[in-house]
Amino acid sequence: MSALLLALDGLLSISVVALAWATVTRREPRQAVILFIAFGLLLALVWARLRAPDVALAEAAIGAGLGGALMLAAARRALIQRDAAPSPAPPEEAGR
Amino acid sequence: MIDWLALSVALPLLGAVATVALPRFAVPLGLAAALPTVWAALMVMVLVADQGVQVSALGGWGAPLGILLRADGLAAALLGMANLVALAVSLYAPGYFRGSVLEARFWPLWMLLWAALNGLFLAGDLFNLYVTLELLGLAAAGLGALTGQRAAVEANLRYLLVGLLGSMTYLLGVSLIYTALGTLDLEQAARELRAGPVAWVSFALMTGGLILKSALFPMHFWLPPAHANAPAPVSAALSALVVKAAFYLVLRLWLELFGPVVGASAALLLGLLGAAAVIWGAWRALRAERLKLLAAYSTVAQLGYLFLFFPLLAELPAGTARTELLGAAVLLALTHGFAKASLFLCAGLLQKAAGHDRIDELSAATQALPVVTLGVALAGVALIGLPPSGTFTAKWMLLTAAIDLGQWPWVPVIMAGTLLAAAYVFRVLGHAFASAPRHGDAPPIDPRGCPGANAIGLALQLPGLMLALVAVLALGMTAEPLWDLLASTTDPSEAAP
Amino acid sequence: MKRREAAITALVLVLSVVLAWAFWNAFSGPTGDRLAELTATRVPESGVTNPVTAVLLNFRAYDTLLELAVLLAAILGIWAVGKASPGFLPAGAVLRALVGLIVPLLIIAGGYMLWVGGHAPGGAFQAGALLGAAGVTLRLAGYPAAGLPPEALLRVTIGLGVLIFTLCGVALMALGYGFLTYPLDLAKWLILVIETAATLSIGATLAAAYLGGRADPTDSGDGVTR
Amino acid sequence: MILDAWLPAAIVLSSLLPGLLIFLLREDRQLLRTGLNMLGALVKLALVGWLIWGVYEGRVFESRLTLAPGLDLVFSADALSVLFVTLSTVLWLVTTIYAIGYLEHSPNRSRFFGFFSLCVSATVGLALAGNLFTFVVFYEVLTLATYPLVAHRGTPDAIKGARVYLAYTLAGGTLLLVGAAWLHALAGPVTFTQGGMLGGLVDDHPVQLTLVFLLLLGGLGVKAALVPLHGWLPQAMVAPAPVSALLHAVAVVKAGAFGILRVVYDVYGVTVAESMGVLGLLAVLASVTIVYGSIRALSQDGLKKRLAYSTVSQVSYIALGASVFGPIATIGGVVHLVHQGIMKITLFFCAGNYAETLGVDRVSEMDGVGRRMPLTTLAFTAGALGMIGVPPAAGFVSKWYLGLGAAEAGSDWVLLILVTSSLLNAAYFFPILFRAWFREPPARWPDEHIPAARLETSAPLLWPPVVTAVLSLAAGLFAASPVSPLEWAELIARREYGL
Amino acid sequence: MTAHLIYAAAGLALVVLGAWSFLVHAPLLRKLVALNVMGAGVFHLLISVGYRGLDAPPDPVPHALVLTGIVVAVSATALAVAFGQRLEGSAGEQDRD
Repeated sequence: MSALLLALDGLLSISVVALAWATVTRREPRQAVILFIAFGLLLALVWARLRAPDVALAEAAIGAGLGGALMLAAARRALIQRDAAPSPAPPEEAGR
Repeated sequence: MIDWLALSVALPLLGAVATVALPRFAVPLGLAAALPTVWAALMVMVLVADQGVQVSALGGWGAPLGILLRADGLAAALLGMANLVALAVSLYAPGYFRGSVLEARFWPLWMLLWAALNGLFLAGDLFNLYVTLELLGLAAAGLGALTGQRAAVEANLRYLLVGLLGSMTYLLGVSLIYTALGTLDLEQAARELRAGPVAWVSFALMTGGLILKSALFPMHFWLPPAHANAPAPVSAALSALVVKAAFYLVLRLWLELFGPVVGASAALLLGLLGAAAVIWGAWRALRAERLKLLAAYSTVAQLGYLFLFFPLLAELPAGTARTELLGAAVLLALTHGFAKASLFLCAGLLQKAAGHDRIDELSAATQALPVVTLGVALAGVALIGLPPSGTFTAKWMLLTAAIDLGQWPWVPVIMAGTLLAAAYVFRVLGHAFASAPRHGDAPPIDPRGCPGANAIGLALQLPGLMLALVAVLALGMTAEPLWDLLASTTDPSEAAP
Repeated sequence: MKRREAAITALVLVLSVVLAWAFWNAFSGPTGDRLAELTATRVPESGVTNPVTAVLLNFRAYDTLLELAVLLAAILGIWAVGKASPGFLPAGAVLRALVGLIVPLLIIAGGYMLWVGGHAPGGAFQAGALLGAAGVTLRLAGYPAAGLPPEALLRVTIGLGVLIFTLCGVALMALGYGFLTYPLDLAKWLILVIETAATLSIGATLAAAYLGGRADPTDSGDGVTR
Repeated sequence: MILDAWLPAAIVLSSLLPGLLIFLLREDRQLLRTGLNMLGALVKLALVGWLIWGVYEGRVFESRLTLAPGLDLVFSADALSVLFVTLSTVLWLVTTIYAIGYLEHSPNRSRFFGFFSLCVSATVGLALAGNLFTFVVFYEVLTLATYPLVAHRGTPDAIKGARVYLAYTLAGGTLLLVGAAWLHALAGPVTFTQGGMLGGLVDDHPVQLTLVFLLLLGGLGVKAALVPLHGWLPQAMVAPAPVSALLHAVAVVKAGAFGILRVVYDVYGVTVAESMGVLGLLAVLASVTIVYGSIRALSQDGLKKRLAYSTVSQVSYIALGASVFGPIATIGGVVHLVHQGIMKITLFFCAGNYAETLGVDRVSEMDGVGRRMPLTTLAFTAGALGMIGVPPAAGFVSKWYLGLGAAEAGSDWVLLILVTSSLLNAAYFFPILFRAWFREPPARWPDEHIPAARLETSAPLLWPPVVTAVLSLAAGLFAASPVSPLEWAELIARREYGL
Repeated sequence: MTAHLIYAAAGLALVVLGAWSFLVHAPLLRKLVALNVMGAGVFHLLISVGYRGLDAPPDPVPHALVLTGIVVAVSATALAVAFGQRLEGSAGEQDRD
């Protein structure tokens, strides 16, 4: 039982990290955000497993849900704008 | 029972809500909240001076279950400074924004920023500090981008992202502390933290995050554009208070939590970064073409000075000498707070009068507004560190300590920083004297060729001048009580024999 | 550029080792219980039985108050910078039909979440999030205001959480209990009142944040400081 | 007595407060501004009189303000500070009258007189400084207060001159600051003490203390215009004549020289300084400066520039006096602090008069000015002869004591310097005197502002140089009287050498 | 009992991934996603710190902290998105000075 649970924990952890990897390495913003939402939902599931249902609910609704929706909208806008303008818009250099 | 500590945070929060709800009455409501807030903060200062450290257990639970607000001498000193500067900004803002759509947008964010500052100075809980830091960062970014102009938004987006990275890093450090010690209370954590990987890594994480937020070299890149492109009252608050708050936290954490356990090499690193900041910031300020950009780079340099204190404090054993030097560090921070706020407020008026803030074309504006120019001059004296400003006293003590402890390399840094500061300040002030000559053939400059100047009343000029006077005279000549106030600073290494 | 990326990667790898080392030390320390037991023994004094709600709205209520202020700061910042622009694809007829079903459901679920938070998973944030989700749904279905109240009322709503929370705190202080110190017999109701206000604020703020743009009575779209 | 603790501070405030009030005045409130100026100057004079009387009575005056733990702002009065305070106070009064006459019709007068008062307050503050920290504070304030005066005219030249002035003096101030802080770190608060305050510390840190001496000398040498730190002084000549008087006679240059005296006598102590061997270096620097300044003065056609180089040379007599070990040389150096001040201010007043009245500002334009402006030229002649050291003028007394002291100390080469310098002095002053008295005046003056009426120029311009010329003659003629600067200098020397 | 260690390790991995992505990727959205992943990592770590096995009730304090953190993170994300949108909206527009 314990070993099985441990295997499950390991599997969950690996999938969370793998999903995160997929999220941060995806170049296309809209897909990245969709992956991020999926990642958030999976994380919520894991947190439920860790006996944190309050936080799991909040993550699903706020973190993945609304945060994802916000970024998704932004990604769509970026897409629309890029399609509208034939010349590529200057990249959003946010960092240095 | 009046809990002045809680009120210093609660009153500006109420002000924020009121100004959100009734934007048409933002100015009277904002001022109505500002005055009692300042009063509450000053009461905290008086209480600390009279009775020593003040603690308020919010919710009545006490640590570690609940959150404590704690005011010791260090907190009280910065709280007092921040609130006086905030008062000046609040009195200046209505005149500055008059007739602009920005007025209604400014006040709620400003009150939130104020609440965050007071909360941060008084916080005694590591996670609560994270929340106040985030409130500070978001309110500051919102204020910085108030005009909606592209350059401002761009700079503040960068500030926001860097700030987020900083606070996430900080939070990771807090998680580490909680994992190891099972408490979030600063004082309890300080009692239980031992030298070891947890202490070192949490120090690196928390201080690293805060360094991002306090714009210590080489993490300063976000500051100048963000501070230079904001409206003047906002720049004043950002440059004088917001980065100072992050520095305060580094100092506080180092004094209480990490100083005794992480060793001198970390402090040396902070000092080296500070030294680089002094030179680099001052050099860039000298090369700046715009007055507000100059002021912003000067902030980078002045923050550098503050970090020079760390390697010296680290080497001093707890006791009188260390408290005296700590007082010098705080004096420097306070003086810079007043002086930099004054400089930005005055720069805002020159910009209003001239329609721009290009330094080389400010002659007419500086001469049309002598009171403002006097403010710039006095603030400049404090920034250079000439007597009779508080900076001079602080620098004298910094120099003496550096020589006394044999840490010679800081001496040329301080000298070079001072001379560079003099160069950039007088680059501006020179224009106040360039005028129509009696002999010679320089083209005359007509002060009246500056139409914006007439619209600027004395009431708008006074807050900046007052702040400069505090920096130069009050903190220069009558700063001694500061050391009495700081005597009630929590310094666990001092309590332990 | 490649070199920089490699340097960062190396740095981050070092960082991960250091972090793992430190956390390993932290976990193997003596304080395995941390605040769990202490919290458990004090939850009965908090007026609610859900320990998370007890921490959020009683033990560490001040954090939560400031957190609501963060939310407020965010929406004010959003309003400061610009107008909303269409960030969605027009909804199809099916979605429009569904909205009539989903939105009331979300609101009812929100109300339930709020009520149940005192003793079971749930509370103001989850409830507020559901309200916000209702707003997002409306917006996606093509309702430009996303079901939000008009300007003046919206301004009151987004500040409501902070307002009620702070007023409770100050009033309790004035009555001699101390800031945010609830007397035991009132704790449950005070928490409910605060949570209700917070839920409304959170819902409205999240929806408004999704909407973006600016609630500005004097908006001219121009932010020049003159 | 409680008032004794306030007197030094009151002397500083007596010019500071009027100065601050003057800033607030509108340009056209001429009467009030003049009233405030004169009130401040007279009150200060009265207070200084009280101070002299008190010091003579042996009372101790000390005002103290604690700025930080271990950091006190101290004003106190000893014989040396009384000498300098008296000099600046008397000359300030005269200069203020002159400045009113000189500037009353130019723009920005409130600003000018405000900074003028600040400048004198700073000078008096550093004269009365009871410790090195206070000295440094007022030394820097003096820099700040003088900058606007040099820049006053606002021409590109003036701005440039002011910038050069600032660059030199602030760099010097930084050296001084580091030196002072270093000394503070070694010895604790550095209180000025007759005979020196280092005690046995020299044996512990001989190298460090030598370095500190060099830093202090570097800092003070800038204002004292020691070669090669003198570059600012000729550039600052763009300032109006009263400012030049202030720079050269009352405040700035004097502050540097006074500081050197303080450091040698009251910080290190002349015996200790001698034993460390740092006096020799000072002597060489001073000698080089004396000769170099005189040589450069020879080739200047601009009258004020020639006077400026003359200052470079003459002020170093003070440093030279400090550098030669022995009470007699000390007397010569200290008394020259006063003599050079009175003589040089006379010369600058006169130069200002020529420029203001006739538009004459070059030596080559001075043909016959003696006939057009006889009183001014008489005053100029008195000052020039004093500078050369013709007996019985004041300058002769200084040089006599310097030479005697050098002979006593066995430094014969100093005599050579003195003789060379005096010959050079003669070489650049006599041509001027010759032109002024014995050449025919031109048909038209370059730019005649003030026509010759009952007086050769306006009264506030005429009387100040006449008064100071008389003073300079009196200082020489009555050198032996008990109230002369010489007597006071002897008192100082006796105390410094513990005789 | 090692489950919490496994999850904590995953949390750290998320933090590191997020930080790395934030530093190497320039576009705003990718930075935002990275920050959110990093935040989620910290939160995940805290949740696993609170986890005390199947039999003991978990520590509610980290849960409350995470709840607060989630709301803060979403607020910051919303603000950053709005700023980014303002920049897009004016990409070609001349700026007023």
